[in-house]
Amino acid sequence: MATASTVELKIQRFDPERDNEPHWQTLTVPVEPMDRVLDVLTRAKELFDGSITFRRSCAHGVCGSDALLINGRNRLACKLRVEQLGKTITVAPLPGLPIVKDLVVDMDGFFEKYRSVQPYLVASPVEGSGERIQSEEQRDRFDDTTKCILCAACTTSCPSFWAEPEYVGPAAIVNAHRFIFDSRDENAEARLDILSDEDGVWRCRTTFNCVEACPRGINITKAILEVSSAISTRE
Amino acid sequence: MARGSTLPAPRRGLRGAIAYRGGEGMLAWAFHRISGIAVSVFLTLHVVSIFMVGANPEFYDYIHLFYASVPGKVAEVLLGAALLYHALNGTRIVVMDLWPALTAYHRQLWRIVWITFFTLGLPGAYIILSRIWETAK
Amino acid sequence: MSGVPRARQPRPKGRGRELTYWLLTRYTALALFVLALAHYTMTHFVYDSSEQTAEWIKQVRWNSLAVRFVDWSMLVIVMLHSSLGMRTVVQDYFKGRAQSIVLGLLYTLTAVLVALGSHVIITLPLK
Amino acid sequence: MSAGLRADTTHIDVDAIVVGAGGAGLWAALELAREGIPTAVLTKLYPTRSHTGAAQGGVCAALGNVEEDHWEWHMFDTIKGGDYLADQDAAEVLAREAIPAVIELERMGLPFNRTPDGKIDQRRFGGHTRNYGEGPVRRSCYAADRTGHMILQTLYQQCIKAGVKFYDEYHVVDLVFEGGEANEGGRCSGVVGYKISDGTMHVLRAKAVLLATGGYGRAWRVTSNAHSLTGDGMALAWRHGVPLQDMEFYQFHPTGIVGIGILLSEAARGEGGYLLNNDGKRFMETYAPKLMELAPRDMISRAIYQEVREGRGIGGKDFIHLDVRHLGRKVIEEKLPDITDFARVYQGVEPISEPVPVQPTAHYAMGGVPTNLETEVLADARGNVVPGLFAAGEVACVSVHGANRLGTNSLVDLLVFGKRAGIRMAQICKSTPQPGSVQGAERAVRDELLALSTRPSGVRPAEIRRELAALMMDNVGVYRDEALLSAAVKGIAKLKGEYANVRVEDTGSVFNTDLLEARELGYLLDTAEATAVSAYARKESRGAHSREDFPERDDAKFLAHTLVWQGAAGAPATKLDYKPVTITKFEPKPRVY
Ligand SMILES: Cc1cc2nc3c(=O)[nH]c(=O)nc-3n(C[C@H](O)[C@H](O)[C@H](O)COP(=O)(O)OP(=O)(O)OC[C@H]3O[C@@H](n4cnc5c(N)ncnc54)[C@H](O)[C@@H]3O)c2cc1C
Ligand code: HEM
Ligand code: SF4
Ligand code: F3S
Ligand code: FES
Repeated sequence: MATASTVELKIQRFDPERDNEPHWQTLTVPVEPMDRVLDVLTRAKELFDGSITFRRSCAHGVCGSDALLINGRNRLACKLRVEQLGKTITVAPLPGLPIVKDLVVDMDGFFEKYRSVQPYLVASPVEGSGERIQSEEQRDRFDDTTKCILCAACTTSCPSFWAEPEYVGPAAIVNAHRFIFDSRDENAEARLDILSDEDGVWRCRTTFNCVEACPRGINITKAILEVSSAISTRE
Repeated sequence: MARGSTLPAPRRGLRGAIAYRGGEGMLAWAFHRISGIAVSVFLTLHVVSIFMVGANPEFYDYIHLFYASVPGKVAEVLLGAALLYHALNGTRIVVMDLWPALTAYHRQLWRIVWITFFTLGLPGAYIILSRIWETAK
Repeated sequence: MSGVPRARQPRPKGRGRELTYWLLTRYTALALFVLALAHYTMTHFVYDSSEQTAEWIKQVRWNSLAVRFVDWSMLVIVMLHSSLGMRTVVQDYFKGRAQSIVLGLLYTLTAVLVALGSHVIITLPLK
Repeated sequence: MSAGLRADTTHIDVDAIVVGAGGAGLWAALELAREGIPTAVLTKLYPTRSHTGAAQGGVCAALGNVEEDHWEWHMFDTIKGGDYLADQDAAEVLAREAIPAVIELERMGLPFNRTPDGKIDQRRFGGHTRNYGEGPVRRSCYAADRTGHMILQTLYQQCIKAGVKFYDEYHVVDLVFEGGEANEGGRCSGVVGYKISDGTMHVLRAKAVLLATGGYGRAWRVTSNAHSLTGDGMALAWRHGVPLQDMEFYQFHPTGIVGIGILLSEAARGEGGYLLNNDGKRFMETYAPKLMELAPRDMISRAIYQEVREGRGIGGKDFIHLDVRHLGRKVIEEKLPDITDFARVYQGVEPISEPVPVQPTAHYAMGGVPTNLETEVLADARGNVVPGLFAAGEVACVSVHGANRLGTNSLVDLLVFGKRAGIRMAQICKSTPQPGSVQGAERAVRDELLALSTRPSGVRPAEIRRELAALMMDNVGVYRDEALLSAAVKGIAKLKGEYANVRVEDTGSVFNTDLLEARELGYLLDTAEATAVSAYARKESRGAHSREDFPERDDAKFLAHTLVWQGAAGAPATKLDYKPVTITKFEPKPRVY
């Protein structure tokens, strides 16, 4: 692979103190073989324009800061290698959320929805000094949905969310699932009530955009349908 | 963050759906929705025209001449296609609702939808369209 | 689900209603899979659609109570299904007041169609 | 007004402030909430973005769920692993309280992997042994290879449940002192927070302030640390007269992804992975015949450097191989999914069929803000505390890790001392009056921030950052000597001079990351300086501090903690002091594995 190569980086820019509408900026940025999109964004900021704004922290796909709309799909910039994308890289903020500046979106509503499903263990106190007992199978039951890093790639890729911003969204359902199916939790009923709201699970149209966007490889649609069927089969 | 109305509206609704590069699942949904709407529109006309069987049989027969025409046959095939796709994909959805684990194979299920669609649909279309030549004789 | 629910929050608007709609869509879908496809097969393959005149319907097809009953059930089921489906579509693309208006129109149309269809099936005299 | 700032300042009064929402900050906040203390948690990232979430391997506690184990063994391993520099009373607290802390996490809902009889499962980890060093023991409790992620999530969830008040995306840019700086007997009375989303200043006043801001790995070029780990808490405390302790002890983790430093957890070796040199030989045989690949990190990092130097790096280059192929697909995919994913995504290597190229990566600060066992920050070598100021987690130095931290012990540190911080702060809040309000507390830092964005011209911060990272990597890395370190001290001084003239391009007040990154570079320069100066002064080799010119440990002179103070008015740091190590149960011995 050629070392001294470049890519065309097309970034959606928006400065609330100057612009009324977002606009595009194209930069030719040098890249190295194992570069990820985050490296390219960082280099563009360092070399050309310090005001290019995006969130990032861990740089290896575990903190969920830098989910962006990259070449038409929601991806973590730090987990996507440039060589997988071709010569032009188009980067925009996550769709469906208000833009704060450039690639930064307002996540408050997203976290509000996360909190609305009571994403914490509710259980009666245990006696003695030891841990609760949980079998390996019981733990496996919700293993997949414990992986979520709350990056919002899923919720903002969902056509139902674009259509109805009140939809609680796949990420919140994933985090509710993680507790509903935890054998130690005693609050499943309340969560199922919340999710059977009109902005709950029923808004899912099994589009699978969320699954394709999820950087943690969570089978989100499965989790959603498991919640739907838990609601429809409870007494 | 109360940020007021100065922010540009986020990309939402149809515009978002068109710009996003979804996968098979999103296409399956888009087709399902389009076919559902199409069949619903036909259904409205269909019920009104059936009502004419009692209210105004002449008018009913007049409308139904359309079915004999070439565009009529083509429309019939399209209706059949929409209904067939919608029915098959609808079944795919219900199957996943019943067995969420099958979501892991949603692409394969969609492929089965298309295979069935063509195995049933192509001969069907042939039968309907062939009447054009028969009536022409 | 096990245990006593705690820390319950006062909420869900329309609890249960959406579930009912969701289930209805699925049940009607399964019924339609048989009914609608059979209907299409009958009207478009077994017979030629262009030959099914008003007279033929009166004389042959609807000359049986059983057929009329099946057709009427289908009418109700499909109207249920399609109105629930269109409701989702409307909710997605119309917001606020426009949504209420279009939904109102949708439900009215549905009621009118069910009325028209039922009227003809019930009132048409048996030969 | 623009230039990165807005004119208005908001004043907020609370009882307790927690700066940082990683594991340490969150647990402290939880304890404070349980005691009903009005608390503000400020964090420059959304809490779930904190780097605690990156920890993979596990958290050690002598539960003895799968084989015999005792906290005394854990304590011993911690001390020996730390090359006898750890304070033994602190190590005892760590090992003892790890057990209830882990149990409590389980009760909060953490999804630990389970044994066949449903208890918390445990696995091996580097440096953790049975019966005072006889052989590896299963002590690390884990949730697949995302233990840190699950700790962070679980604590955050419980904080939501407890109604903790978070100030998300508030960058703490200064500490407020009343009655003088820390070295003048002053008391910490609050913080200045910069709200990233709109550039407004917030002055928060409180009776107790906890620093839980994590480490400063970004001072090195190859690092496992997040971009946001820039030593903020350490630098801010330092600037107010608090000394930094044991900064020369910085751990290099042996298995980072070549070039970028992303960590492949020790779990890979805990599960039985091999380290191979160019001859395909498990070279740890030469260096630690008993523990092999499970020897402590400093030893393995040095071993790798040694192999590379002697020409046995892969293809003669500066890395070696981590080989897990013999573990089989099932173990690799089930027990090490994240690691497998990293190798695939970032190197294009398939660990099931290929060995993974790895090299040491800058990883963990053993040193930091000195505290006592109650997490109260210390002002000097005699144990005087800085009233109102607390520190826990990687930012702090209690010191439990001594000269080298054992794998998993950092998470234990967060849990045990994060909890202790919350408890102690709650006591203080109940018994102390609110400090007086300081007028214009934000003025100094406002001027500093304004200077960054209003200078007519200047150097780009990115260039200084790059030079600093290279300098630290080459001169203050795994192996050090007099020449390298004195060059480092000089180099950092030169960069600090240049930093006085940096200029950021972005002059907006909304989400100005350009400005904040420049500010963070200042913190990095401070922590790097403290590190280099302390390393220069320690003329021995101990734990992670390896001097080629002084290859032996020198207990006669250096069985002591380094304290270093910032120089006055921008001058280089020259004031150092040493504080004796607390020894209770285990007399220092040579450290062999
Ligand atoms: C890749 C990796 C793997 C690891 N694996 C393990 C392991 O397996 N076992 C183990 O024991 N240890 C491990 N460690 C070490 C351990 O994870 C860290 O030492 C520990 O998580 C630090 O936690 P903390 O609470 O001190 O800080 P962090 O989790 O780093 O959190 C810092 C917090 O401070 C906030 N903050 C920082 N500066 C400011 C500021 N100026 N204003 C406001 N907020 C601020 C941040 O937003 C963040 O919330 C690992 C470390 C890394 C890098
Ligand atoms: C023939 C068998 C049919 C099956 C198996 C079927 C199945 C389904 C299912 C499962 C859904 C729900 C999709 C979802 O929630 O994501 C649906 C939606 C819908 N159906 Fe049907 N259906 C059938 C026939 C019809 C007919 C005859 C009509 C119209 C008259 C129709 C109109 C609709 C509409 C408009 C929607 C909403 C689409 C959307 O929300 O995107 N369906 N169908
Ligand atoms: S489910 Fe996946 S995509 Fe959605 S927030 Fe969690 S990690 Fe991100
Ligand atoms: S994208 Fe949306 S529609 Fe359902 S399957 Fe995922 S939540
Ligand atoms: S920077 Fe953390 S996920 Fe990309």
